[in-house]
Amino acid sequence: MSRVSIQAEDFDIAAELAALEACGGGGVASFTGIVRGGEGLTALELHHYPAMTMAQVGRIVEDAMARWPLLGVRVIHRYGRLAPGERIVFVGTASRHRTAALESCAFLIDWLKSHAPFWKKEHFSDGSARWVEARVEDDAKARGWLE
Amino acid sequence: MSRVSIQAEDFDIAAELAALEACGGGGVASFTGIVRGGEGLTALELHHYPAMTMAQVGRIVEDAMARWPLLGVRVIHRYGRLAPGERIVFVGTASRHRTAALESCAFLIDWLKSHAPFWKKEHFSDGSARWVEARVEDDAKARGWLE
Amino acid sequence: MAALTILYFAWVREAIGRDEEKVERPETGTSIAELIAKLATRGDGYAQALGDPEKLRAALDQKFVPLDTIIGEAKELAIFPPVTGG
Amino acid sequence: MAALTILYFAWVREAIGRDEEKVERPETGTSIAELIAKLATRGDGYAQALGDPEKLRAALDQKFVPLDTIIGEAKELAIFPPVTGG
Repeated sequence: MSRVSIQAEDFDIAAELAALEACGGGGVASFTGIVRGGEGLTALELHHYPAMTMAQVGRIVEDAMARWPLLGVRVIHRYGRLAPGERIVFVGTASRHRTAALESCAFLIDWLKSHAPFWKKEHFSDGSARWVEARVEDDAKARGWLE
Repeated sequence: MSRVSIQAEDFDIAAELAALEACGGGGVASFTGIVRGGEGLTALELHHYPAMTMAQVGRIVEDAMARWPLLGVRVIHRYGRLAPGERIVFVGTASRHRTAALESCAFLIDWLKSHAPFWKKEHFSDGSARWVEARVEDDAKARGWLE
Repeated sequence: MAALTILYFAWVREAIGRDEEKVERPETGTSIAELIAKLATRGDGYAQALGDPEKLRAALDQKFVPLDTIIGEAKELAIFPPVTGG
Repeated sequence: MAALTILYFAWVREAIGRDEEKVERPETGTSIAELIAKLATRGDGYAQALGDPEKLRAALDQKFVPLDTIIGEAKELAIFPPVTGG
């Protein structure tokens, strides 16, 4: 079982975890990313390249399933305008082995947070906004990986 | 925020995760352990040493909070008779940093699965039952750590 | 000659003021960098968005490629800043 | 003389047939291993549970300790197989 959704809507974590628990493994690992507030941030605006996002996230999920003995993988990534405290990303993995579930979950979220084709714009309470710049090392890795 | 429960009852994962998401961090990692079926297993019976379990799990949670910058830790461990597919353990961690959340979650579940003062008895469909034996290396580690 | 669809993302899109356009397919052997240089001469928004190719990344038919890649028979070119992850 | 509470867990508990008992505090200087050896002479269940100290672990007042630890003033001794984790 593997499923990827790139969507504007929030999601139901309990339902996602229940589906992973039903995969028959001994363990389910998950990571939920949340928009962090602070420094006057009022919203995070996420843009993406739909056709490429789906293809690339699908490929990285296949990579994870080849590297670890997984029974289930679920990735949900939101786009659009999100307020601090809102969920932005969810990765859940199910395996017979807790190490496989935990490591693959970390692998997927690391990839998503650094290499997934998203662009972020921060909006602040003073009305200003700025595009988040890619960290040099993330950009270098993304190019190295994908060329 | 850190909380440990050793209980017979099942738990509400969505409520636990919502509390961790509300800690103000950027990420929440979780691991849920489930009783694995197979080989005719009908139930897993967990015994523990209540006073020692609470003290030791509390100590390991403090260790984790000293090692990683965590905003929230939640540990729930069940005891009693559990059927395959039932949840047995939950670890959830919240941090500003995804790596801290993921690593501390893995650290806590590794400790719980190998060193926590629980004893497990497996019941099978043919009416037989057997106590699970400690793995030699886990026992050695547990003694080395705790003496 | 078949058209080439160009997609713009993030601040490239904002500066140009459109998310997508169709252009005539450039002549055989043209690289992405060469097309970008030509588009940058179109005027204000284009110059601002495309004037510094160091800041740009590209994908041909949904695959990341270096800017010196020849466009060839690709149907879709995307131009954008380095991705910042999810 | 104050009593010592002994707790048994897992198959030690099953073999002995009780989860807890109070015994007279052993004389000063007695180790856990020595007390176990004495208890093992009590009869069937005890012999079966406590006859092979290699298979046993112990805690004094809720702290894991080696079997050669002196019982001293501890109030609670627990005897059990190696823990198997959660």
